[in-house]
Amino acid sequence: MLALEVSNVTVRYGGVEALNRVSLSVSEGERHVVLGPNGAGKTTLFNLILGEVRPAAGVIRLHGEDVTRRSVVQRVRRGLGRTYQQPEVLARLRVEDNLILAVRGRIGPRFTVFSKRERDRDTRKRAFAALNAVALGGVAERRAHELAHGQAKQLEIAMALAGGARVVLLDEPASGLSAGERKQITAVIDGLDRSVTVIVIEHDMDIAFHIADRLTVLHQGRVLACGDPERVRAAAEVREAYLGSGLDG
Amino acid sequence: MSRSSEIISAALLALFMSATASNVALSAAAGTPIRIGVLSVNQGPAAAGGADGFRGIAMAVKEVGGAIAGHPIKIIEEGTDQTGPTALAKVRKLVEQDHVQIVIGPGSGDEGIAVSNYADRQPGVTFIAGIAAGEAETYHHPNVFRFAYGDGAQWVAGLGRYAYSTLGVRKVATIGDNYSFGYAQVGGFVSEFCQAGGHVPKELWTPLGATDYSSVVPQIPSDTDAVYIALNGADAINFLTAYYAQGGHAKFIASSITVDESVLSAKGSIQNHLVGVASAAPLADTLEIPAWNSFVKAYKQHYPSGFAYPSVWATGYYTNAMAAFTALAKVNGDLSGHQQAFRAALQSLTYQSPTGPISVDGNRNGVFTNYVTSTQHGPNGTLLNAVVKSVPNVREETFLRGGVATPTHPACP
Amino acid sequence: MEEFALTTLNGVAMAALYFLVAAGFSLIFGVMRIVNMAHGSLFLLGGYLGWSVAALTHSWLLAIVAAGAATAALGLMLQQGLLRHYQGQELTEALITIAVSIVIADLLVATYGGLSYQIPAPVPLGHSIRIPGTALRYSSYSLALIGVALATGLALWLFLERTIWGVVLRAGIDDRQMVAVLGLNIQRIFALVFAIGAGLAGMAGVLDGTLLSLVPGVDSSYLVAALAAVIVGGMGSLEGSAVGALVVGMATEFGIGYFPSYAEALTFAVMAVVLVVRPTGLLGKAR
Amino acid sequence: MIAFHGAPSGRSLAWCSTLLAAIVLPFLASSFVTQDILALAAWSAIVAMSMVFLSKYGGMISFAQVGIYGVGSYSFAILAVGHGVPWYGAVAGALVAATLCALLFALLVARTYGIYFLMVTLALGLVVYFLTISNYGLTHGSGGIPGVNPPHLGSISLAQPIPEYFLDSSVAFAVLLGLTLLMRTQFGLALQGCRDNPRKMRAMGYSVMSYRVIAFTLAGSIAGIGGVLGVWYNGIIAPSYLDLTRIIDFLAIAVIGGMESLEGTFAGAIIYAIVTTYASSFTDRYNTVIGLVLLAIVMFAPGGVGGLVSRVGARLALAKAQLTPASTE
Repeated sequence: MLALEVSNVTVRYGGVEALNRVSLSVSEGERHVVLGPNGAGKTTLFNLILGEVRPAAGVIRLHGEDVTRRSVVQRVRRGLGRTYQQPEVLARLRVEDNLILAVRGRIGPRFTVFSKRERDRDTRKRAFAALNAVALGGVAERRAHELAHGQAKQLEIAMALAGGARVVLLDEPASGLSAGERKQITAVIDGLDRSVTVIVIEHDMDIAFHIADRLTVLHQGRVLACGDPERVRAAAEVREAYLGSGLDG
Repeated sequence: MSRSSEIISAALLALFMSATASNVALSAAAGTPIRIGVLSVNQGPAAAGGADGFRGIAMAVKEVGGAIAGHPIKIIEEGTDQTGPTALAKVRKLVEQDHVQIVIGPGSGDEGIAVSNYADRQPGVTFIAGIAAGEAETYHHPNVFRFAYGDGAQWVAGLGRYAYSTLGVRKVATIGDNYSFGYAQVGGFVSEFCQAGGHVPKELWTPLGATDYSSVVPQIPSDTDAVYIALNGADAINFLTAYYAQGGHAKFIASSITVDESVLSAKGSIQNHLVGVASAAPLADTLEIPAWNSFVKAYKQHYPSGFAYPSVWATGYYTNAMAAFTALAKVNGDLSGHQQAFRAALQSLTYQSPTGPISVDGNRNGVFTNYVTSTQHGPNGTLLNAVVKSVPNVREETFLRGGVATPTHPACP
Repeated sequence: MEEFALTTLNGVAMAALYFLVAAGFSLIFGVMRIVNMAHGSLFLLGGYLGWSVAALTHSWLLAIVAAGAATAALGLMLQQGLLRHYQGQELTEALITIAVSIVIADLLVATYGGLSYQIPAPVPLGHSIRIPGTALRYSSYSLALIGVALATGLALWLFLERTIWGVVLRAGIDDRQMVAVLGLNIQRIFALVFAIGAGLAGMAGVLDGTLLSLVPGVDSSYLVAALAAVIVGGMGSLEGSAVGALVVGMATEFGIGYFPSYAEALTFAVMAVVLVVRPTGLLGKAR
Repeated sequence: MIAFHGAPSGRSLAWCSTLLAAIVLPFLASSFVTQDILALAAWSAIVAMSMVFLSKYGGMISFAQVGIYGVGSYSFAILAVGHGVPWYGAVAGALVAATLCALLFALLVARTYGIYFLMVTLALGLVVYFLTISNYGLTHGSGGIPGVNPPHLGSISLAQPIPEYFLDSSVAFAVLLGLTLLMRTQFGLALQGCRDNPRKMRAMGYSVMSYRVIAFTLAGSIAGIGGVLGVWYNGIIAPSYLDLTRIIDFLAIAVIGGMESLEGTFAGAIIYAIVTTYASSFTDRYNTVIGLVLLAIVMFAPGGVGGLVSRVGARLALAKAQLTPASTE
């Protein structure tokens, strides 16, 4: 069964086609990396999958269900989670509360003004589990804006996963990190449960090829190549698009 | 929540200091002065008129030598911005903080409604209106008196009949500011004019403080004999500007406020179009009675930089203050016993004001002489209101038959 | 029919005045994200200054130049002296301009009192003229006012579209970071924009003082009108201010002409409808 | 409950003394201070709190609160004076009207953020003002509706200074307490999340728009409570209670108290009442004084009184911690 299926999707901004008949299939449990130079349409693809951007044409299926007309909230409730290139956290809230909200957001109900205690305890337990999964247990009491860049990125991953996400979109999880932090974040992704499908945009080729089961290369809004690491590495178009930069690594 | 208590305590402390400070000031006053609070306007469009109101009070105090029957008069002035909220805040301060026994003011209709309403909560204080001329303002408020000059409908007494009989006008369109005083000024004219046999096919109401009247002008019917304008200072000027810019040439009749000092002394020339226009008011610049002449003389002497003639503000505040002082003198300044003696004296008083005798009716509302006027050129290019006719004993009931004026009442299409 | 035509013409004339106020307000908002609540005060101040200059020199042209220059200078002082230190703190900036507007309004009452002031129109524009081809007579000054607004709008448009300053400014409206990254002196641009906006307000004050009259209170009327115009038209765009001013001008004139007691409410009803249909204003870009 | 959470010694002592002062003060102060400073400040603080609540927890700076407060006042006056509805019915009607008005406004503005939100709500606030001035049949135009009186509870008239003070201040305190507790629930947390990062909250499965609408509506109900207490205090409601000047008055209260401090609104309201009452005794140019005070606060104490106190408090706490390093929870 496919976890995510994007078929023949076109997105236009004004007159410009940001995505042109793009298709992408990701099976359940797969680690899929999206590559491409700046402006290729990678982040637009993520915005599209989450529902922040609506396509001019094409269909998006999540676990077989057509979600093209579903709102962001509805898609998230169906198990979708994402991070952003610049970490987006709830800056003035405590790290712990960031996670509690992440857990709650997915499991609903939408408005619990006075929540039952057991459920509250359950939420906290799941929040801390997510926190410990990214080794942020020590900073639970801090405000999110006080975190270092790397910590914020980890927090975001934890938030995307919290509450039982089944498909997560990670937008450049390693960008702006030190070598040590990169290692740490790779380990976090490696350690994710195989029941979770992970789609990653990544510029760092080492990390990309390390984690990828399959890759898709975007260029100027089109799919240039798609397949397992060896095939993508070998594809002539890809070499051309990148002008040989870094692909040999 | 840690800081909340500290914030509140800090505030309470500041408050305490200010409260004790004012108490000290209070106990420092000596003797048994009569404390009188005055409310007039010192902000916004009517600030110039409001300042004249304070002048009228000062003239009255000076005239009685600053004391009545041995009691020094202590005047406490507060300025407003011509709105109810500010008038209310200021009158509360005068009554509850400064402990005045008598309030003179305020100066405009909306303020008058708010202050009369407040008077119900302060039965021990006597309120004497400034020149606030809302209709029925003194009704049901046994501690509210209004000598000068009754309500806005009374201010135009005589004008409707004069328009019909002397000017020969049969059909009139009206344009008025869309608020209580505008209704009163239109209502007063319309009720008298209708009674005389005239017709008012169209009444236009425009928002108070409207800037551009260009699109109102085409709405004025061209088949009437005259247009009656009841617009405040700046509104009147804006209306006339728009009217003449479109080449209009109707005959105008103007309400009191349309040709008052603030319009006649505005910096511009549009008001020259008002020369020869009939109007009515409780006073007229060229009044030929000795009391008026000496009042004008005193005003010009004290306030050379004031208006060319004392405005309705100066005259009205002066008259109300002098009526209060005269009644106080009759009871030897005795304000004890819930001011009963003082109020009885006010009720029975007939005061010879600069504009003629003035007293109050059973509802404590002024009965006075009104004047039909005509706007004329005065010396040095100024404009003034010349007397055409006097209308004695103008009473509120004459106009209030059938209830307070509204945009649709009275009417005779 | 004649009534309708006149009201429409009045709407355009009023829109001309509103445009001059709204354009500066919108420009300042677009470039700096400052809601200049003192814009109305600068307008009234310009009007009064214009009256004083006209009374002294008997020159209407000098009055408008002096008022524009003085309010531009004051705007520059306001921006450099107070607002510059709080860039990006939108609420703080709005609050500062509110405080300044309270002070200016009060000092104007102290100086000029509450009387109405009218500035005599320049002699050739003091009369009404027949509109060619119709039986309508219309104020030549109002027609000139429409011309002034068109010329100003055109000048602003040329400035924004055809000069290097304008290119930088538009870039600044779209993306302020980018301008900074390009190494352009954004501070000088901010100062210039504030001066232009304030100067326009001051000149509009003189134009209003000639068309109608100046009196305490018109400062907030015109601020509110400018606010409505930029919300309707779309914030931060010159074309938006023009369209917004036209809508508000028409609503004002048709309101007072046909539903006078609801005149002001009508303007805002129109605004609410626009907000529902297009939250970013008629010509506003999606945010 | 709030007071005794955390370190018991200093905080609870400060709280108790504040509470004690709030109870004792009206018996010591003149009736003017009790009614025209303290009671006025208490109900003004409620209106300001509805503004500060939206700003602090929702990131929405709303200038429409005074308009909504006016809807509450007018509804009470129309029902009680115009139709003779008993006071409790009129209160309920006023709160419903204010809440519905806020809901309508919320639906109009929920998609708007930041400085745009400020401008649009300012315009909406003015809509209410212009409607009240022009709809003579319903609102009696610019003169407004006089003759509104607070109810009698048994033999106690709530128009009397001390009863009015205790009513207004306890309602204000209840609003403060209620909002503070509400903000600790999941709803409060989520609202704050929407303030910090609406996009992220949406990506986490929250309908940001709903949270903003609910918060705005709730703030409207609170403004409506202020509207009822306000019209009881004033005895009259008129359009001039809702004009731009009054909008700025309440904004000034919020700013002086601190836009980030619900408690600060009390201090802001008291200080504002004192300045406006006494400045006019010194100078005719009291509006200039008010403008300059506002300017000084915005420029030099951007957190308002609340910010100042918390800064001083933090410094004191630091000093205390340095003095007694071994202090335990």
